[in-house]
Amino acid sequence: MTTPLPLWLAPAVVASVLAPAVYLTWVLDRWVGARVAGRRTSLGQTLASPLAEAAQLMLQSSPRAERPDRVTWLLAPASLSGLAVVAVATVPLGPMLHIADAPGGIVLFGAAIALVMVAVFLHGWSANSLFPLMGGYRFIALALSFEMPLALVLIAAALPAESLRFSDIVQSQVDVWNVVRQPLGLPLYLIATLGASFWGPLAFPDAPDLAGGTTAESSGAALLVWTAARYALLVALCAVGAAVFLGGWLGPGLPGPIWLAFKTAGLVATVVVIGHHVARVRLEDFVVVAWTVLIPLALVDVFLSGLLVL
Amino acid sequence: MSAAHGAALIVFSLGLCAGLAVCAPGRGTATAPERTPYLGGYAPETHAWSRFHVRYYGMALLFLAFDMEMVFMYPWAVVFAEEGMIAFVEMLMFIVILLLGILYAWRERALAWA
Amino acid sequence: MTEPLDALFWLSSTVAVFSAWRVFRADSMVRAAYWLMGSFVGVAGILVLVGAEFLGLVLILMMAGEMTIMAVFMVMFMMNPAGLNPMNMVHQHRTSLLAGVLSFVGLGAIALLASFPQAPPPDPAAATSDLGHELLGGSMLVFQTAGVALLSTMIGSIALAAQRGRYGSAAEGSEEPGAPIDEEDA
Amino acid sequence: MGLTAFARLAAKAPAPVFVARGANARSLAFELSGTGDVVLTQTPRHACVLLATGAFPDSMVPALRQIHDQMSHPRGVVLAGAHFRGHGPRGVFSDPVVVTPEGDVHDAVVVLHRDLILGRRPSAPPLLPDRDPTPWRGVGPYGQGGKGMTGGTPYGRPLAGLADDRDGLKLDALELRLGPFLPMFPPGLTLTIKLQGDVVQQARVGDNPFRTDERVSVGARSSVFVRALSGPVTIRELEHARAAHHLERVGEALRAAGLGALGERADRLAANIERVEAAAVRRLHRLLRRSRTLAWATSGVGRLEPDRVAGRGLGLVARACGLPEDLRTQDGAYNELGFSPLVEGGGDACARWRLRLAEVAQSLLLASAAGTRTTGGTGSVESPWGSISSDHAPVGSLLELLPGMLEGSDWGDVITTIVSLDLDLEEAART
Amino acid sequence: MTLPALLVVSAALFGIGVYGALSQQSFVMIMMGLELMINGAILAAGAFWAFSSGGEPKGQMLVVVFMTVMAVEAAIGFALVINIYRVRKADITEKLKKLKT
Repeated sequence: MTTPLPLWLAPAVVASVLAPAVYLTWVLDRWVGARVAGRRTSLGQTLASPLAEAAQLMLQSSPRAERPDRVTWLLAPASLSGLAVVAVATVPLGPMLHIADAPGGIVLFGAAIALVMVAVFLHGWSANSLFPLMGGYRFIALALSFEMPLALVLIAAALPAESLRFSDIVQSQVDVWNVVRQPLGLPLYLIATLGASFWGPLAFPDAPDLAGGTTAESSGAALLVWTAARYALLVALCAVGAAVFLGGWLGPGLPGPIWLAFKTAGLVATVVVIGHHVARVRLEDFVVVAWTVLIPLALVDVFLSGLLVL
Repeated sequence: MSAAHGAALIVFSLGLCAGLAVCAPGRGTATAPERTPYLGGYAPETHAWSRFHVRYYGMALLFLAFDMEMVFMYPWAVVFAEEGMIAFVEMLMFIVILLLGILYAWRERALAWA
Repeated sequence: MTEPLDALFWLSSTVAVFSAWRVFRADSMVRAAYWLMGSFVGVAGILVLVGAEFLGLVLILMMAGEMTIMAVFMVMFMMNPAGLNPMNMVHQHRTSLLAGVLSFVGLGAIALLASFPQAPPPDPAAATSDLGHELLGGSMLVFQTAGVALLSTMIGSIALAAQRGRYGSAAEGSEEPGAPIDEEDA
Repeated sequence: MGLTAFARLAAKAPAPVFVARGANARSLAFELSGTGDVVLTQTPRHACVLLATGAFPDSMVPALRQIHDQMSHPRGVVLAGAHFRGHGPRGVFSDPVVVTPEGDVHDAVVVLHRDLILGRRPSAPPLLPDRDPTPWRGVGPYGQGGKGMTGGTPYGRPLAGLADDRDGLKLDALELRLGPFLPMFPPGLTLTIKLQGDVVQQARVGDNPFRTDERVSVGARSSVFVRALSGPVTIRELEHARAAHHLERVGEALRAAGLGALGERADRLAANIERVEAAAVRRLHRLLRRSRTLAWATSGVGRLEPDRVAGRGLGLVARACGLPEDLRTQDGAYNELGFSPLVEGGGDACARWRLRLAEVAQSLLLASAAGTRTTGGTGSVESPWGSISSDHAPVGSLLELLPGMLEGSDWGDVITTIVSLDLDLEEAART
Repeated sequence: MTLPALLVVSAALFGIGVYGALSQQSFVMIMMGLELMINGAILAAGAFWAFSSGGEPKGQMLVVVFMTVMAVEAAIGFALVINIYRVRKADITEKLKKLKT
């Protein structure tokens, strides 16, 4: 079950999958935002807005903050984009189309998400400024709370597959998708997704009450990399969700990658709509709920799916 | 080493390099007031870097210990179907023991902001 | 296939050792913690190369969390955590350097001179399930003991860290009367 | 050629605007967000255009110049109804675009943004001299800023100092002066706070910049509620103004809760209050009432006990504590309309935004039923800030209560509290 | 990539860890030294598993045990640091000695 793709082709495939996905997510976010605000925008304007915004950020200067930790200041947005790319690459696109379908796929994905914590914290820390700093610290509290449920629901999905490999997990859903078999899995995974991409109700590190949080001091190209990496991360999380809970490439008629794209798009749309409708909760409350409700629920999910396998 | 890890390494480095290539050139020069951290108009009197009080240290300590459970659970998940009931019972025991820790932390209010 | 693997091994080893050395040379506590993480990532890379893929990945997963917690605790408890004022907080420098070099030379000599049993490389594909069977079979006791140890760690660390546990304030009775506490000296 | 095409593409992006508001600022919400050509930013770093509106007393000008310099290039300034005491409109900024009272702010912003991006207009140069805030003294053996590990001023600033904490761990506290141009702060508010971690240990409200000796220069307050103190005003106008005011406050609360798009919808309703359909307000009301997370995030935050607010004429804040304090009950015209005050229990931020939304609906009903009835001229009026008279501004008592409410809460709660209280410093400076 | 090469790297990590644990004054930095020593041990255990055990799963188990030890050490260590700082206001070993007299 090694990758049928030659190694040198992997970056090209990832780029050609990820770039349109990030663009479309960005468009969707802007479009839903306009709809919720009750604002009319033309389709052309909406379709052009991400490109125009990106071009504008490229033209903007990015003065560095006062005495930053220069290396991490540069490295944090770049490594977030690297991690988002790895997370996307772990998802098998079709029955014979894998980029980085590692035997320990869910561990590799988990490691990438754990390193996201490092990237976000360093992004906040490196500016030597109050608001980014508080944003970085907030993300650690958030990440320590969602990481466990995230890993647990993925383990629950690995039980029927008897493997940690994503393609085996997809294959194990030929008869019935995990979203049916493990009803607790997808909701918990979506909460973790909101946390890992710091979106909507869990958008703590970059929140408006911190004047932009970890991004408060960044501008221009660095901000563009950060924003695009966040969308890429969201796409990656949703693609993994689609593979693990919605049967990935499985589906009648159409080719596998198309099915995966549809399912991913559905999850992305859900998250984006949630982001515009659900208010941010209090971090302290979320931490308590995560440890006393979400982690036990995720464990229940693991053992229920275990019983089902037996 | 399976080729998948090689692919992961390659795409990570390329993502990282692409990010660096976009952000690195746009530094430019800035005057001291232009670099001042944004606090709504006034300049800070001290550096923001300080002994930052992590209000959730109780939860962080809990995480350190609880996180280990993952290491045991991944290989367990792989062999679960083969081993059957014994695997179920053993992991249930292990998890119940760890859940006692969360229960204790919750009762001691170690999860709330200190 | 051996050539790129060897290159990756030397790369990982360099990352592991160089980062380890930088840990004690970094002024900023956050950097020190993440240098240590870099060292673990290097070791994880070697583990992946020799076929312990699961262990390597899980080491990265664990260390990202652990080193972030390490970083924030270091920032909490170190004066001048960002290293804005360069500093040097070491004692018995010479002795420790000597001890470090001696242990390196000793262990390295064993590594190079001793003869170890040779065995064919294990099958990486079966490594994770081997570990799972071992966990539930041969090392079941170790596994359950680890559970109890982790539980006592949780309880112990929370009881130690909490300001006011069920046995009253942490400070009560543990402070020597009249002990001079000079807080500002550096 | 390629660059021009690129710039032309960039010029199509919505103009990122950072708004700096002084006293008597124009309500720009609708003018700016109407077509999606303009997006309000949280920090000057992201902005391309600085939009200053309202009267800025001298004490706010240095901060205004500072945030101007913090913007990235290319940058420009639009002044919409901005006054600077002691300076001409062009005395503070080097080359601002000045919008006349009749002019269209939205167009001015969009045109300036396009010109800046396309290079038709140079980016505004820094206003402040390029000088480090604290002289740099390299005295240590490694060239650091001072002696010891925490002493001196490394890189121009000292390090924070130790302070006691409720937790018993004595760690560094950051003493900061925040505002007056933080997006979630009301115009003019500055807070001097001591932060340990993300928890406020001590808070002090800074001097009210609008309370200057020559009050006139800050711009006469044009609010209809102030006008109603001295002469009759139709209930219709008064209640429309009240509904619009509350909707804007709800919009701010929504922005602070991360719901920027819904906040924009509230602003749009506020700007069109005279033509707005009750159903549209009801839809928003229902949506927010149903939002469990919004209630969860705000309940228990910024709680005020009824006995601390009773009898101070705090209006909505008192009614959110369950006290039916409302001057309108003593007004014959309102009694004819069958007015009875709405109350909400709890006294927290959640009760306040819920009550605000309920009062918006009530005000719209009153306005449509009022016909030509008038009120006012009696010397005291029930305003959105409470019962005001020529010598009583209830916001002052809120500002006194504020530090006590903020101490011990984390930064998210601080913003939730401030946004829920409607601290209008200009109103506080009226008396 | 041979067993001796891996063991030399592991010895280097262990040696740096010993140096750090002995030379640092701050508690947390001492813990970093200890973790580095465990890091070396993990690498050695992995190396033996790969090159001279023939895939005996006990070798992997040893690595897992080392990781557990590290987590336990970190959690208890940090809790102690908090406690000592709270009670004695000490963050480096010298201060503790001074107070003990």
